[in-house]
Amino acid sequence: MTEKPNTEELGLLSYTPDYGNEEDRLQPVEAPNDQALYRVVLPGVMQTGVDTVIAMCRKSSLWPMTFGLACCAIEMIGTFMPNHDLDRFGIVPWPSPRQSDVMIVSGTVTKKMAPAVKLLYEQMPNPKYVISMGACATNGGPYTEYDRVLQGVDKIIPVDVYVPGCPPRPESLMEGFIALQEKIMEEKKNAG
Amino acid sequence: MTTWPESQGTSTSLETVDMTINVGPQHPATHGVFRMVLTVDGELVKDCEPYIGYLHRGLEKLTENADYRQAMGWWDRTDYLAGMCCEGAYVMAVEKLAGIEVPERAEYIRVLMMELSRINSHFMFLGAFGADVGSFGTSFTYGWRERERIYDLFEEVAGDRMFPTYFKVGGVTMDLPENFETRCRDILSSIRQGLEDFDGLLTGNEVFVERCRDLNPVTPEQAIAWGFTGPMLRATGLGWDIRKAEPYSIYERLNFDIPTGKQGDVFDRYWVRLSEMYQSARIVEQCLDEMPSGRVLNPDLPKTLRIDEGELYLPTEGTKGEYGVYLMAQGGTNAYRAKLRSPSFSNLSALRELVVGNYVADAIVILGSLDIVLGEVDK
Amino acid sequence: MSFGDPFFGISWLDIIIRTLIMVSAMTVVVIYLTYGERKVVARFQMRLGPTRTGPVGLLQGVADALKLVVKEDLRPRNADRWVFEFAPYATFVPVFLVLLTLPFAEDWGIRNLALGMFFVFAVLGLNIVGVLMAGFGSGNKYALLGGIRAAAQMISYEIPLVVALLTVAMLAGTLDLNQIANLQGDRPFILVQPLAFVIFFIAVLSELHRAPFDIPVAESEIVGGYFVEYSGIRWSMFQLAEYAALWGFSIFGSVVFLGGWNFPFGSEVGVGLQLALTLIKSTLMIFLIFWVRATMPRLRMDQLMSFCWKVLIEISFALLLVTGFFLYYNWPQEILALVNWGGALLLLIAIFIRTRRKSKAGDLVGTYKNIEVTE
Amino acid sequence: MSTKTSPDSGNIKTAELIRTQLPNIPFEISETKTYADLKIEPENFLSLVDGLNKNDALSFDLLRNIVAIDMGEAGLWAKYHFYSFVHGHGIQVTVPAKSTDLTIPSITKTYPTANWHEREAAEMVGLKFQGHPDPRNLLLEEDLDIHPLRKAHPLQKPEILQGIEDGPPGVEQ
Repeated sequence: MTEKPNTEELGLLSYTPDYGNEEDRLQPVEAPNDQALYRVVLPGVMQTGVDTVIAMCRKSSLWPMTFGLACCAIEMIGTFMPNHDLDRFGIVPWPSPRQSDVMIVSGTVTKKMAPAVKLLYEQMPNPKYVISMGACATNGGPYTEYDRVLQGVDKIIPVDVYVPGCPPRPESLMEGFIALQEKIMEEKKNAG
Repeated sequence: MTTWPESQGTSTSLETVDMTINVGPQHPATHGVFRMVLTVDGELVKDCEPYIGYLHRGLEKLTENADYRQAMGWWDRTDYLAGMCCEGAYVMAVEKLAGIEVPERAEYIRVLMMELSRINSHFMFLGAFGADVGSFGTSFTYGWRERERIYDLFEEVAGDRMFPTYFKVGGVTMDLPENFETRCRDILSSIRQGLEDFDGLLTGNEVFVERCRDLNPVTPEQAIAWGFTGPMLRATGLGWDIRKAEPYSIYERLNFDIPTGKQGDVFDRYWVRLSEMYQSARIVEQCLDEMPSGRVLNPDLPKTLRIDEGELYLPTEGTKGEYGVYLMAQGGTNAYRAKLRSPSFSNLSALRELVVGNYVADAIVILGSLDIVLGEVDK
Repeated sequence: MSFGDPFFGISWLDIIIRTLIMVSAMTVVVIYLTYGERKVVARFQMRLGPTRTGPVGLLQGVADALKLVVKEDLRPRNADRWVFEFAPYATFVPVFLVLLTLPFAEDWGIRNLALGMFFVFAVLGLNIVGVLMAGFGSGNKYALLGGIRAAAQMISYEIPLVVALLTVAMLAGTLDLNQIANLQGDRPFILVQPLAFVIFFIAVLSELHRAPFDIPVAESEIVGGYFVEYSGIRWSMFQLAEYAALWGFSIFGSVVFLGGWNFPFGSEVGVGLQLALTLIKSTLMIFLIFWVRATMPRLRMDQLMSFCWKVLIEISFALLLVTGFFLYYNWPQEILALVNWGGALLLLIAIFIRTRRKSKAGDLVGTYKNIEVTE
Repeated sequence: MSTKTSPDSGNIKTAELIRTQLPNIPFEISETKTYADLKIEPENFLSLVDGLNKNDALSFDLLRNIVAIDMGEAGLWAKYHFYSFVHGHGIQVTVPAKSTDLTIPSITKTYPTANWHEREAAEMVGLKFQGHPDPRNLLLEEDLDIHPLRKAHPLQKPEILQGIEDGPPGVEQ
């Protein structure tokens, strides 16, 4: 077998995530707040009209990323299925973080998983929202006493909506989505 | 600009570089947080390095610092597709350790609930496996139609859908509702209807058979050496099931047979799980017919459960394989040491031997056919 | 007919107006195709599909499009800048050119070319360039794999597509799409050449990366394929190209095989009915594509290649040969139809038998110290 | 089918059968609630495992489970559970590691499934398995050197937020 050149120095082919040591793995990530292009270009008076239209479009086509961690992921999948169809709200799960707007953190975030969660949050394009589903994602839930578990995902990424329950029923996740839609409608100015 | 490796010297052979693909913790086909790094030459997988531990939530450490009965909340969240199977295993282990008797009716109710959650978990497998092979969610929705009905039944009986904590040390928390018998029978008929749909959708499908038949056959010797148990072992032709080999609870009185595959390839694993569901439905029917009346909870339960010296290892037949509970008591109300023998942990440990030499698309299908649950693998 | 008077030999106004009509028609159709697909696939999965945005969810496509337009536009660090940014337009332009030459009614196409079908073949090849640019440009290994898979698949499936359409062109005697539609007054070519239609349909499915052949876009294996790194408006350009190609191919298929606007009522009928006829037939074909997508799992890369090179190409060349014989000795076309129906049946039976064959791995039952553990 | 034992009946018979089959290996037999238990020193643990696996009358071919226990002052113990498909009987083997070097010989050669079990036992309790192919951490991060299942390892205090005046979550005061 020919001796393979080391794939490290080929930038394109090798990708080793530099997670760094313990402390900066768990550094929180701030929510970005740069402005959308239309808000910069359009004069002030027209912005409110365009804002409402854009906010209504964002509200009715929220694309979550299929990001299931633990038991809450099964209830999240259950919410997309026939009995409680989230597709009615225009919410269709999308595999890649690049094309999704909402990240549903459904399950226990352990300290080993924290850098991956942060990486995915940074990969999402800008107007992005986070739903922290279940007690584990909100404050560690039943596993909060074990020291390898992160006590809540809001320690590393900013969270918009907290859905209580362990696991929350599909109806309460839908209520979480409706609360997120109302939040989008309210703060349509700085949605960016 | 990215620099391509200029060819060294005059080697006429095409210089290829093995690419490492990181099938990362977040991937639609990894059923949760499991990461494997595939070293790929074109489409062929050269080497596979699985990484687990992204959902290590310290089940054993927490069980050591909580009362016997409190710890059940963590135990049924290990295999979160079949909550009642894990509850049953843990509760039976504690009762055998403490020497507590369980009334007849509670035994029948327990077996009935465990078999229903086995069907529930296998429906999730069929859904997820169909999506891995590529049928874009149609298999998911077919599987979920029955899952929701079984969840409604659990909710009616015990109040919660996934983790009802319906079992208790010494029996079952409350008796069945009156109309349970009729509702359970029509759910069984809808389950059988759902299984026919899956037979039509996947088993007869040309593309599905083309993708799964003859994909990494496993001999019984290999399976045993790698520690496979459950449907993975039965697919290789060795019909070993703990409900028959080391019967616990009332499984001796029930007659059901064990489906076994022929080659241990991915199609046999799928087929064994599909036909196991018919057997579980048969068991549920027998339990309904022979259900004795009487008390559901052992009357003289101690106020605080203290178990003096003793240890035990109780193997039970979980949905993915041998779900064993090891408990050691040194007096006091907390278990001194508790260990879960998780079937997905052992089935997953052989992933490198199963995957190397196949295509990338097949690596995902093989991982799907293992039917792993990360809550159980990482404990 | 043309809109403005020619100016320097080219009627600029005419060209601009025609392309504007086509662009607006295409965006409206693409938006309602995405909505239609979600509704149809949802009905197959016993779900409702979008119902909240607009009266029956009709504005769902509009909401998706507007949201994507305003999304932040990311470019990964180690992506190749220009290749990454021009890939979506490179995939969109060939598809738009195909749409320009399709006749919707009597001579109602945007520009009816004498060599209409030949132009479509030529333009199809460009599509691969855009896909490869996306795959290699975005510096992501999933996209790299997706790009390579897409290139191999599209190139190899173009051969049976072209040959199957050649047999129809031989029957019609011309390459002009309008003429082909005219000739199908009494019986559409699908009755004469069903095998060609089967090959055409399979090849179209793989040209569009849909259903059993959606390997470059396999979200369960390589997440998202070649457009995994795109977001916002660039990604919606890819979707626009994909659904426009879907619409274009279904109209092309209905014109060539199902008789387009001509079949049941001939060509004297008013333009409105002809237009409706073409659109109904193309929606039928689109529904078939959605149906196959909802039920069929995905083929593996080597199975896809072996199916094309070992099965489809042989059959299409045999069909070409047989049609040549029939036309040269001008034997009656009914026998040609019979031969075709026989060939199509044979193909389906062969696929059925393949799935029932005994597996090669042999039986391992009872080989473990020949014990049978369960009594 | 010779000694068909279900967990709660006749497990002592298996221990006597092993005693007769492997006379020259010193181990003490004791009883647990489900399986018989053989206590053996790490030195002759490998010979016992070979005996269990190769001997036809025993043929324990499935290694089910490895439990690592921090017994406080009695040091670190490892308990193995074996099962035989042919005869249908199971056994538990206890190996107390020496408190000096805390090592137990690794049995991944005869039982490949022991690879991950030993790695997990090693990182959880701090046992060292001699001759293990790649002794990295399995469930914890690679660079961590803590043993969570030691009795001394502390738990994490749950964070109680009384009310809004405590400020938004995640931001330490």
